[in-house]
Amino acid sequence: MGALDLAVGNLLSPVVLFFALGVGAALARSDLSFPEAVAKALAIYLMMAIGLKGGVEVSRQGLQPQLIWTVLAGAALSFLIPALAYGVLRLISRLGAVDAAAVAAHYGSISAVTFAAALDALSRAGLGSEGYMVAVAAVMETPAIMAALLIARRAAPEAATGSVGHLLREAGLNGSVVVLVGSFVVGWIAGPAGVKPIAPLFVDLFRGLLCLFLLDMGLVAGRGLSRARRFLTAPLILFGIGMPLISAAIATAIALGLGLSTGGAMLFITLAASASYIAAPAAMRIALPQAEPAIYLTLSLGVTFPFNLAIGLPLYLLLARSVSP
Amino acid sequence: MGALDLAVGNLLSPVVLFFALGVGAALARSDLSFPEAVAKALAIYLMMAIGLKGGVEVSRQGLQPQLIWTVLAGAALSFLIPALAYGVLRLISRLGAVDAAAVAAHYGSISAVTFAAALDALSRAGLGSEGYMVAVAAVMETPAIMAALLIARRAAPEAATGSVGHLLREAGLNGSVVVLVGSFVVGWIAGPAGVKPIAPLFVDLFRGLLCLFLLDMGLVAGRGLSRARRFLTAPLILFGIGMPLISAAIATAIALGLGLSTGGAMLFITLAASASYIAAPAAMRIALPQAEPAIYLTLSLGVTFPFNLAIGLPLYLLLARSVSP
Amino acid sequence: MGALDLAVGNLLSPVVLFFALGVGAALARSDLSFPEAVAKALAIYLMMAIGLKGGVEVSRQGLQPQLIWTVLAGAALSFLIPALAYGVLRLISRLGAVDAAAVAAHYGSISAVTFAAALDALSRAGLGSEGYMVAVAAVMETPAIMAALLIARRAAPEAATGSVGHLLREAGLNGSVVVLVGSFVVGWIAGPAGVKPIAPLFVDLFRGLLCLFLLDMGLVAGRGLSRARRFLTAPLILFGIGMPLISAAIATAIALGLGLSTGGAMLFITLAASASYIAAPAAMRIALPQAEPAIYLTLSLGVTFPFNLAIGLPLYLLLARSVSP
Amino acid sequence: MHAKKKIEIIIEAPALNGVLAILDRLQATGYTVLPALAGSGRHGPWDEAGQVTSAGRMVAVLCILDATRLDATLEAVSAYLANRIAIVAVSDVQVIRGAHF
Amino acid sequence: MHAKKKIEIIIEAPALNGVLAILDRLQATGYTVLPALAGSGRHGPWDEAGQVTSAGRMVAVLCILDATRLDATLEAVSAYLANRIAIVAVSDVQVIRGAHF
Amino acid sequence: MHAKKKIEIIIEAPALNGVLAILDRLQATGYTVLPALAGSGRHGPWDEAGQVTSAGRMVAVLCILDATRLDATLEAVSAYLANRIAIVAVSDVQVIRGAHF
Ligand SMILES: Nc1ncnc2c1ncn2[C@@H]1O[C@H](COP(=O)(O)O)[C@@H](O)[C@H]1O
Ligand SMILES: Nc1ncnc2c1ncn2[C@@H]1O[C@H](COP(=O)(O)O)[C@@H](O)[C@H]1O
Ligand SMILES: Nc1ncnc2c1ncn2[C@@H]1O[C@H](COP(=O)(O)O)[C@@H](O)[C@H]1O
Ligand code: NA
Ligand code: NA
Ligand code: NA
Repeated sequence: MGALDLAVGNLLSPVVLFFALGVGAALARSDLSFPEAVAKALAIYLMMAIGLKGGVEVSRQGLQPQLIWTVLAGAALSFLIPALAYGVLRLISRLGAVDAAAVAAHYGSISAVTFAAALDALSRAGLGSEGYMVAVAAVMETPAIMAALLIARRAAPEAATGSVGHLLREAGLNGSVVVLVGSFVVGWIAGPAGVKPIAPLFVDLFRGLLCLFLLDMGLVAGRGLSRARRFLTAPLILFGIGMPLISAAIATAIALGLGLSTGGAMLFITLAASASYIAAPAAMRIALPQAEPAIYLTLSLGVTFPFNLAIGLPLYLLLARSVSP
Repeated sequence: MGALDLAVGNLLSPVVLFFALGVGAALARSDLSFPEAVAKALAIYLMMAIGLKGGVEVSRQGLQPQLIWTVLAGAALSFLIPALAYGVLRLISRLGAVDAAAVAAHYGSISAVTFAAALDALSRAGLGSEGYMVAVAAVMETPAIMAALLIARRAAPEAATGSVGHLLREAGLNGSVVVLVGSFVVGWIAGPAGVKPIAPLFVDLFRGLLCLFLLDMGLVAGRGLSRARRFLTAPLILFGIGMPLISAAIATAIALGLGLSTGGAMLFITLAASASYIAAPAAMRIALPQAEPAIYLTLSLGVTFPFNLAIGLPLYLLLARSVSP
Repeated sequence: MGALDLAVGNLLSPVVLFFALGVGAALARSDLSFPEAVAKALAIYLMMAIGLKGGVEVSRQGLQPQLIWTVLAGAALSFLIPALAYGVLRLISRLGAVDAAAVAAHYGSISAVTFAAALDALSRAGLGSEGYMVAVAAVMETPAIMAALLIARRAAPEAATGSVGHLLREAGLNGSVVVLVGSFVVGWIAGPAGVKPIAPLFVDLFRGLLCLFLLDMGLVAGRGLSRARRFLTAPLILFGIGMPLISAAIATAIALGLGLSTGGAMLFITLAASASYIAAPAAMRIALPQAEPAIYLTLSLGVTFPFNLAIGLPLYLLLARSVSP
Repeated sequence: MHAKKKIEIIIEAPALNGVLAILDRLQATGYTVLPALAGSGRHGPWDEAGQVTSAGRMVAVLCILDATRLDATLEAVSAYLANRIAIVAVSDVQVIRGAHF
Repeated sequence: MHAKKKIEIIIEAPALNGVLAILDRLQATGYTVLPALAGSGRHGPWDEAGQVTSAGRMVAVLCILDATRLDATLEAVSAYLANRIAIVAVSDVQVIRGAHF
Repeated sequence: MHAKKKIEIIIEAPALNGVLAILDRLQATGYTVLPALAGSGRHGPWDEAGQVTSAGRMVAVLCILDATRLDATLEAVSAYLANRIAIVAVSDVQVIRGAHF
């Protein structure tokens, strides 16, 4: 498939269309809303499905030597991207140190739903991937949060509350990390045969339930956008689109070094390029309460997530193709 | 299949049986209850599934010339039925003008779950239908609400609050309309191939999840019945059963004129005969706050909905057969 | 399969692994939590699936003469186990009469999720079972509650509030009993052909959704354990593991007398050995408010449920094999 | 505006129906039940996420009534709550549309 | 601490947006909406489980404001609530960080 | 009946555990947490439907305690809330079964 086919195919996939429907409904001020309890359960389901899939792959493929290097590279990337993001933000926008550090945390950390959408895109392209990328995703959630806290400590010592240790513990035991890693282990132990009886739920329904979840994400993103428009200055929007591209470029180089498959490289790039909107916001409210939440939520969910979903994913697949064997 | 087979087959279908279970449990005062959040999510799911199905059909069949006429006929029917219903109510019952207008709105508008049950009945009968009937359903939700408001304005000017324009906007952007139309468009754009990966959720599970939803509807209808029994005078019960039959008769004639297929005619008749229990009640609380909600909710959900589900659907299928080519 | 294979196969099944994940997450104080509304809906779903399955079996097998004896034996067992449990508790623990009676009620009554896990274990072993075991399960929910109330009345007359008749009515119309029995009847009436269109939901997804539910049960059990540790004295833990074994032994003898199939016997033993954690706690809060809820909830959910799930089920299957034709 | 009394009862869910039955019997003009998410007290902490059943959760009942009915209501409620997990608080409120209460 | 007034409005869900629009228009410094599970009043009992739509349920609006704004707010709210299903109660509270209100 | 104080704290969900930890540390005899659906304040409006995470939502903490403990509690809570999104209101209540508080 050429670049254009990929891009168009992605834009016309139900996943993207339902997200667009949600954004549209919210911007048109429809009263459509998805019950929070069900959205939360769907998020848990998606983590379980992703984790199981990865675990089953690993039980099939065995432990590959790249695993350890990819995990380490992911952790390092998550820890270093915030510094870069902070620098860029301070350079191009007027955000204060605390707000900039809080935003930076989000871009180092990852978005599991973007990861899920990337898996869907790989399915559409008929590509597999290394099962352990799930572990990489889990590992990349937290370092960025630590990094941002350290940055804020230096730049505005009075603003950072809570100890790093405490925060590390909280973020490491974060529900989505636990479900992701736990389901990965369950899939690994149970293996293809053990997971088969539950495949109708965790495999067959994955793409449909992802659509349902993205409809909700669209509603939330659209509502956030219409409420927090005033925070979205031109430099910030630029950052919300440019930063994922910078991270993707770096990740592409690393993926080349790691020798990942096309699918694995695409997932790695997507992780780097994606911005957290669950773990990071909660951690920032605790660690950096002075940072304005509307800024980082709107940037991550209202700008970067749609960008990645609609345009980023096919682009990252092209990047991955260019560097994979 | 003969009329009796149809009727019995319908009564013994899981969809009807689970509804009966819900009604029975509520009347026996069981503490069984379905979480509201999940019921709301199921309602959204049903709209998505119906919309997608219609959209995929249209992408398969292409745009048919009847579409525009059927949509216009549906809108006209939705707008005119309330006047008829209002007249009948004032004639046979003791309802005041405001209450009668509020009830009338419900019978002009439509019930999406009755539509879903009709699709289930068509599946059982092995019949297809015009995909654009989904668009007709969406279009028929709102005109009845406007009509009822205009009636109330004339009959009891002091009772009607809120502007028609405001209400029109609210009703048009009503969550269920947005999801129905949005999913229709998604299905149309994505087409059969695009929708296939999400078919396990939106096609295979449709009838099972409809059962779950109908169990809840039964509980709600049963609870409403036992609480609002005192509002259900004999003339009102008569209206709740007779009005769908009147609407069905009119719709049958129109379906003949439109040249719809058996399935399409059955859906069109069902739409006309069904009474709203989501969009209309909310709109009436805003536009006609003086109308007693127990009356219209109990009539629509406690009398007309069960009647349509248990007896109406096979009848409407017979009517449709009699007028289709 | 030998005993060891069975035990290991059970421990490595996704159902048990996800339960363990939940317990582990809760004990590690992860913030992972499953929305209550969805858990409640899942519980209703599981009852529906179990009921339908049983009903379809009965419509296939016809009414067997053992049915009536098995139902009577189940009811008697449910009524008598509490007296035994009460005696054991008073003998080995320091619980007062009221607390002991309340705990006893739980062990006479049954756990529908343990029943569901037993069905999953039977599937894995490739075994079927008598469809009417669902009716037996429904019948066994309530007698134990009556028995415990009678015991408490004798031992501590001032502590028992509420009339037996009132309680009987409440427990008999308990939501889970109604759904179980209702779905059983629906399955029976609709038969294999009628249930087929809803099988993708109620059959194919059963084991996957059971995993989801058990993840939640694990979280709840783990949280209960870490909060109520101080109530768990050694004698009580002994009781929580020993009592199911005693009940299982009695039920094995009865199953032999009834001439049940291996699958049926295994389900019957599991019912006897399982402890209620939904119907009984609610009834005890109403009938014996002085009893400390943390004791019976922690024992039933934190000790007996995990024991049955991880070790009991394969054991009960071995017992069932030893007595079935 | 009219001076009335507001009773707030925080009570374990299984006993809710009992309390509401009392209010109905005393012909309280109305009441509203609010959900709770979590809490702590002498029986230790609880939260919604730690529940597989509603037996352990609390709900709050809000009842605004005339001062003349307060004593009879509190008496009946207290008697019912004797052994149950519950707290009861009363405060002063002013209402508009006093005829409703 | 600073003396303020607390308005509690229990209102049918479809009219919530109307009430909030009034509070926004009067530039109330803030408000919070709480869900309700069940209730009873002159229109009979309702509960969450008996709803297939939110049209029949109640929500509670909590608004803490300065006494100087109380009358104007109550007046506007009362006018809107005229024919609607709602009750309104006012009480005294003390707040910390009074500048917020 | 016994005169007590009621503290109501409306606070962003991520800071809830912090507040509860303070109440636990001060050995408050009990508290109850209620969910909120929507609200508005200086940080603009929010509602449950606009959340993909609970980071942006509010919850209400209700704590009834003896007047003698009020000041210490408010002080500790205020310090913690310094930079956080929260409001705190105190009012008078009468409780039955005063020994519980
Ligand atoms: N002082 C209090 N203020 C607010 N809520 C309380 C208080 N004491 C108890 N509660 C609530 O009532 C429940 C039962 O209290 P207890 O019987 O003391 O365990 C607790 O879990 C709280 O939800
Ligand atoms: N006295 C009251 N105290 C608390 N809530 C009330 C009271 N009266 C009415 N309500 C609430 O307001 C709703 C509507 O009241 P009504 O218009 O009297 O039916 C009821 O269903 C209750 O939820
Ligand atoms: N005056 C008020 N009355 C009731 N709730 C308020 C008030 N002010 C703020 N709140 C609640 O506290 C949240 C945060 O307030 P703020 O920090 O002013 O944005 C709001 O979204 C409301 O839920
Ligand atoms: Na990232
Ligand atoms: Na109609
Ligand atoms: Na048992």
